Amino acid sequence: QTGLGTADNASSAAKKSPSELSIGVSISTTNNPYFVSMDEAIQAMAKKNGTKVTVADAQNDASTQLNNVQNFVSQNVDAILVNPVDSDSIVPAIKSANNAGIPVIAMDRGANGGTVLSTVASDNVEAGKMAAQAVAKAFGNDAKVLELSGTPGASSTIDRGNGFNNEAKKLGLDVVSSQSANFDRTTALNTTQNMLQANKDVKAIFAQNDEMALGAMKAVQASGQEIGIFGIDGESETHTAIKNGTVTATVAQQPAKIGQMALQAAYDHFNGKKVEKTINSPIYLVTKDNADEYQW
Amino acid sequence: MKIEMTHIAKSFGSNQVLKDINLTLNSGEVHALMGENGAGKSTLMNVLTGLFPATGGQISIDGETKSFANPKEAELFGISFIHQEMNSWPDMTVLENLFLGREIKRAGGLLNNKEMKARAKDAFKQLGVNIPLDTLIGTLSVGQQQMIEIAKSFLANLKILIMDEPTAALTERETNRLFAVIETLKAKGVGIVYISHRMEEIFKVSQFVTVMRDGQIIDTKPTAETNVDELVRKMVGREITDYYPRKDTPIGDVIFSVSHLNSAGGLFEDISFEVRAGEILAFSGLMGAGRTEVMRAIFGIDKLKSGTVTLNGKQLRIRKPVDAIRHGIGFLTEDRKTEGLILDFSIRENVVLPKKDSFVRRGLYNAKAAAIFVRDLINRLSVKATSDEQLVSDLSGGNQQKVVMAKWVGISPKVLILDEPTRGVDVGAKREIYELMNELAGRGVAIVMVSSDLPEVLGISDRIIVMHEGTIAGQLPGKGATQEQVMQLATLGE
Amino acid sequence: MKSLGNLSKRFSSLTTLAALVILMVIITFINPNFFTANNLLNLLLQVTANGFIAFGMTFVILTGGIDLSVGAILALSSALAAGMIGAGMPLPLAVFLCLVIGAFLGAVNGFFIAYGKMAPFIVTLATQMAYRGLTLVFTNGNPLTNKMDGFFLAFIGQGYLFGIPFPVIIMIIAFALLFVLLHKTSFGKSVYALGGNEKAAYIAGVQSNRVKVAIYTISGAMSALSGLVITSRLSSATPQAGSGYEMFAIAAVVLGGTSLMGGKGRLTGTMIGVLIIGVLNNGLNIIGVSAFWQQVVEGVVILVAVLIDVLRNRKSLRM
Amino acid sequence: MKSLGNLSKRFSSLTTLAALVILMVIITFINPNFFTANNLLNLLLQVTANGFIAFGMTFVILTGGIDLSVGAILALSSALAAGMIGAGMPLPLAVFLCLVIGAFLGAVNGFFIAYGKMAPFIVTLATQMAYRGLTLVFTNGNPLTNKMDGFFLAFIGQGYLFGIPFPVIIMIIAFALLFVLLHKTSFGKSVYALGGNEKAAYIAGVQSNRVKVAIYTISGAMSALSGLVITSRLSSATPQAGSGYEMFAIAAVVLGGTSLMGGKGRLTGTMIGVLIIGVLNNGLNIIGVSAFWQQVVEGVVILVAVLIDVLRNRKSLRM
Ligand SMILES: Nc1ncnc2c1ncn2[C@@H]1O[C@H](COP(=O)(O)OP(=O)(O)OP(=O)(O)O)[C@@H](O)[C@H]1O
Ligand SMILES: Nc1ncnc2c1ncn2[C@@H]1O[C@H](COP(=O)(O)OP(=O)(O)OP(=O)(O)O)[C@@H](O)[C@H]1O
Ligand SMILES: O[C@@H]1[C@H](O)[C@H](O)CO[C@H]1O
Ligand SMILES: [Mg+2]
Ligand SMILES: [Mg+2]
Repeated sequence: QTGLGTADNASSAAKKSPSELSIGVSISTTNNPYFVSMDEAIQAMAKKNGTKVTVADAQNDASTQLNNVQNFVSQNVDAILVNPVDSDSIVPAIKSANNAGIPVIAMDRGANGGTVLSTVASDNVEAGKMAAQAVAKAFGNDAKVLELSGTPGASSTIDRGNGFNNEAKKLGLDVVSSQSANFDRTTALNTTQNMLQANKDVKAIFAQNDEMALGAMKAVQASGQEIGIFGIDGESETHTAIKNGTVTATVAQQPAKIGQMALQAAYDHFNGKKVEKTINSPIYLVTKDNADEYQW
Repeated sequence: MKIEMTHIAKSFGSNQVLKDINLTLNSGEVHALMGENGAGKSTLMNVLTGLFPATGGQISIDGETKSFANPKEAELFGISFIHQEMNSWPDMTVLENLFLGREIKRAGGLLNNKEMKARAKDAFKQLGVNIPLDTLIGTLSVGQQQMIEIAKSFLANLKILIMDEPTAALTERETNRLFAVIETLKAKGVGIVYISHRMEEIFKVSQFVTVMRDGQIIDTKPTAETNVDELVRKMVGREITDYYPRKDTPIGDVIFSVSHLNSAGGLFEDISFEVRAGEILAFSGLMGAGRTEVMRAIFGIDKLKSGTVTLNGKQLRIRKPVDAIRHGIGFLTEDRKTEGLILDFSIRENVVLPKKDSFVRRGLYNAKAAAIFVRDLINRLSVKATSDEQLVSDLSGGNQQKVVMAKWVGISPKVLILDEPTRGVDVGAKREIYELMNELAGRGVAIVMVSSDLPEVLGISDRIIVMHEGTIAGQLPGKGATQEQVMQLATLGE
Repeated sequence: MKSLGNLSKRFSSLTTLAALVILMVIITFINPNFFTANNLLNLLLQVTANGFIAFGMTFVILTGGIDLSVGAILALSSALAAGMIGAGMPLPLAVFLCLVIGAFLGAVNGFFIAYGKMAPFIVTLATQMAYRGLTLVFTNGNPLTNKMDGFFLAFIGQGYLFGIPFPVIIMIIAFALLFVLLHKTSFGKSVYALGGNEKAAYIAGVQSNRVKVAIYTISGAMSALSGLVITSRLSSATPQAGSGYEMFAIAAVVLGGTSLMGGKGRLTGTMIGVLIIGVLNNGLNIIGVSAFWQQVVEGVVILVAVLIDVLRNRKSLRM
Repeated sequence: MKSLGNLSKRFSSLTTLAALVILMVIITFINPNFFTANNLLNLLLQVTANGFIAFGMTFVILTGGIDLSVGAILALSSALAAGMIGAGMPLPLAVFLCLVIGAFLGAVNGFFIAYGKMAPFIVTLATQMAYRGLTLVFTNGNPLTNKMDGFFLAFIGQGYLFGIPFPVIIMIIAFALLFVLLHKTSFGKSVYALGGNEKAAYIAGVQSNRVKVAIYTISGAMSALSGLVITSRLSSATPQAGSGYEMFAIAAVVLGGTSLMGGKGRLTGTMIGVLIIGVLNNGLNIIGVSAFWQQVVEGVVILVAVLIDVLRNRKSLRM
């Protein structure tokens, strides 16, 4: 009967205290500090409250993620926190939890179907947009910019790319070249070097995540040029780099908080409280001025 | 050096291959080892040189008990073994092959190529070999490769030299040169173990002869005190009177002919010949005369530039082996290990291969029928094996040859091309193969046999074609031709 | 008397089977939730994706080849099918064309390998890149979800028949057909012979080029089938689908006792290998081994399973 | 008269060299920025990471083996070194230990392959997973950057000598040493012999097990060296470093004309193969080919380069 309950967020679930809960967590990939931070925050909070959590790593494969979620369903966990590999292909996984009446909470990325109790996310399109605005603000509306995109086909690549490029067009930024560096630092180092060979008078580089921003930073340092670097994520290393002036800014997300808020939502649900359909984890621009404020 | 093997035993699993062997070898003498295929000759020598551990008995050298952990140890001790199957690296040069595992180094560990070249040239000179040292082994003929194997042993510190069928791939000329070398070695005090199925060689080179049968030693005698008939009787356990069985089946019309064949690779030119039903046509010639190449091209393995192949009056278009097989042509290749057999497969799977499609009923392969077919065949050819599911790699060389033979006999060919069909085959088995050839001929099969064994060519063929450097040098009738006539054509009076 | 050859063949599957059973016992011991009908059905469903690919890969490896492009073929054929469905093509036709496309992409591999005489490793590595790239170009990097939930398509991956997930039933049928093809036809004999000794097989009348093209075609079609099931299960075709699947398929085949040198191995072994990998993935999830350690454990289990097999083989040689 | 064998060896490197030159000409034609001293130095610097690994891989492939664990060894040895540096170990010692660790991890592969008689593919696939997992466990999934910018370490990857990037100089030295080892010592001959005919090698007294352990050790050490350069260039060790590098290294070796069957090939060919892949990566960036098409182009170029080589070989066989 909980299945119906979750649909309209009514808190008709049998009441359970956090220490009675067993929760499955499906993470898109733990090969990335961002998600590691999310994972660790959930585990730490669960431990504190005596909640049993099982974490599964989908290794960025949508069908592995479906398998993981179905394993949780067959184990009859009380709730599933899922960080989708992909917002479209997560739908059947969510539906299969729905069928079993297990509430699902989406983290970091939304789901384009099925019924989730709540989505705790920061908006990737918005993040890209924010980065474009930061570039324009620092280097002017007609600055020449390079873009380092993430793994081709990944949803964060698509969303951040769209957010950034649409906004850049609007502002009049000149995105002279866009190449993929697979969200990878070493690749970004080489790719940036190559792009700098081909393009002169570049003012700024936008990297779709911080790992690539840190690789680009090394390439810029080696080239001896003065070029602004913008990332997304808010890794602690980027904070340091921003303080040192080697990276200009990053759009910080709060993976740990996303994880905690998602787990809290599960607690609330089983505590009879109403859970918001979407919980927004704010994103904000980290620059030299506020680099000390928040870290993952 | 004196080697004494006492009570040597060896088994592979439950298969006891050597039983209570006692054998003494001495420096300065040539000791021939004879026996049927699978008698255990190669195994005994492998036990001696440390490739296989013995399961019983002991070896003493100059009075001291000795057992080698591996062939290298034996070699360092002065015992070299020229194996029956070639141990070479086709993609490496002659020089690299000669010195593998015994490279000469300069101070500092780097290779001393100059010294190695000098020594190699020296060894080649003794053997009368003339092959550039940077040729890749894979581009050499089997015979040339065999000479390289022999040269290898010259580079080691040589006290005892074991030769396991060294002449199986050699023609008359190389064989004679090898015998000269054996004489020199003997004079230098080297002891030689000579394994061969060629009777006449045994009497030419050896002082002692030991006969093995079923893993046991039957007798050791001074060669001078025995004769062919006695040796054969001891080997096979019965009397064999005529080594080349009489063939008195009639010869029919021409069924197979080729005309004006030219090789795409320039290996032969303008080859024309015909074969009749029931005829055995032999191809003779020196090493590298192009006999094998002609046959390969006919069978569709190598490319022809021009020429026609006709069977029963119909011109054939053979682009690849399967076309030839479909027309009823079989081809037993010269190199059984790389081209004739799938060594890791069972006898059954090997034999059935060219005929497998004929066991298909309604799309499905009838394994039972295939098994019955294979068992019949290997019984007919008296292949010595535990069952038709034994792996071919575990068979003795001669029995492997019979398996290849079985495979081609199995397709019921109209034309059967045999390239060195008795290479490495014992006297008894040879006779069985000849009888089989006669029987096939009797059924109207046209047989083309390439052979480097002259007595065999003279003994069983109806007609002889002699090749010289890629062309046909002449023809001789099978009966009545002499070795001299054949050799004269083969060398064209060189 | 039964021959040694056959006995040893059976034993070979037996050790791997033993490894599978032991693994299942250990996992059940740690968490009994593993051994429930529900989870076991789940498990079977989950292994289908790798199963299809591994069956095809078995043919390829038996000839001494390798196919690194399976994951990319899976993605490209699924994406093209999804595109056709999105464009309004009837589902059954699109599903059929998906398999045809997979077979064709495999045949392209086979063509280069057979007629170009190129090493399978490098050909399929190159086509892996090319096919994956084409998938991205075609999808523009986006998952395709338009009109992907018609009943026919959904049933392929999500349906049940007599309580058994439909993909499992397809897998059983595919296994049976391929088993017959490999072990009961003349084509199967050619596959083994090619892997055993290509030259000897060729001279004995095996049409090596055609057989090669055929096996890579099978591998491609099986990859497409795997893609269909995944696409149906996910109701969407993602451009990254199947990345890295080649390694799991190869691991399953090798765990199943098939030699990478070709000529030796069985399809039943592959099925067991697929199950071992499936049990590992499913079981480690259920036990709740952390993601980092999971990779370590999987690596070690694969190593141990192969090692046991090698040791057993060596012992049997000594007998 | 020069022998055919030697001539053909030289030609083999020549066709690949031709492919490299043609590629460079085409790219320069499209964007002249490619052919500047600055970019060519860049290019050389960028190929070093793959270069080291591919040199080691050449030895492995020459014996008929394969090493899929190189990327994971790279990551694990770098991470452990970074950990030691973070814990205050003097840089030169940590750098040295990094190479020792890489060699050790490679030796573990070699041990299983030689003494366990296991297939290199499966052993190194399993250790790839295990080593990568251990890296993640050790780093907890985070890059290590603490105290990573000491001059000694920085110089390895970022330094210049006579205007040439220091990693390029290390690469040249490594190439020279390995070249001598492979072509001028009896160890090198053993490597070829093992790949060409293992049984014959045994009879000739080649200690195959030791040679195998040695070559995987070399491969491991070269991977660690590659890791050092990367770590130094980035001033940090990331747990994902080196993922997928095995495929680039293998592709370079095969492009360079070394046979995956073992026994045939040269280190100079590998260098050219490494350059081809480097030119592709660098050049396609500079031309500005989109990420999606880039993979397609790389796949096609690799295919064509190998095809040309095969065609040339076939012709030379017919001569
Ligand atoms: N590795 C092995 N495993 C099992 N059986 C073997 C093995 N090697 C040889 N045998 C068996 O040992 C017996 C003796 O073989 P061996 O090679 O010594 O014979 P041979 O006298 O040299 O014969 P041939 O004249 O044909 O060369 C044969 O029955 C053979 O099947
Ligand atoms: N092991 C081999 N040894 C020598 N040549 C071979 C070998 N394998 C294949 N070939 C070559 O490949 C071809 C045989 O391939 P296959 O029998 O499969 O068909 P095909 O003649 O190439 O073409 P089709 O598929 O139209 O029949 C021959 O041209 C032959 O030269
Ligand atoms: O948000 C995450 C991180 O930015 C990561 O770096 C790449 O994947 C994205 O989805
Ligand atoms: Mg013998
Ligand atoms: Mg010949």
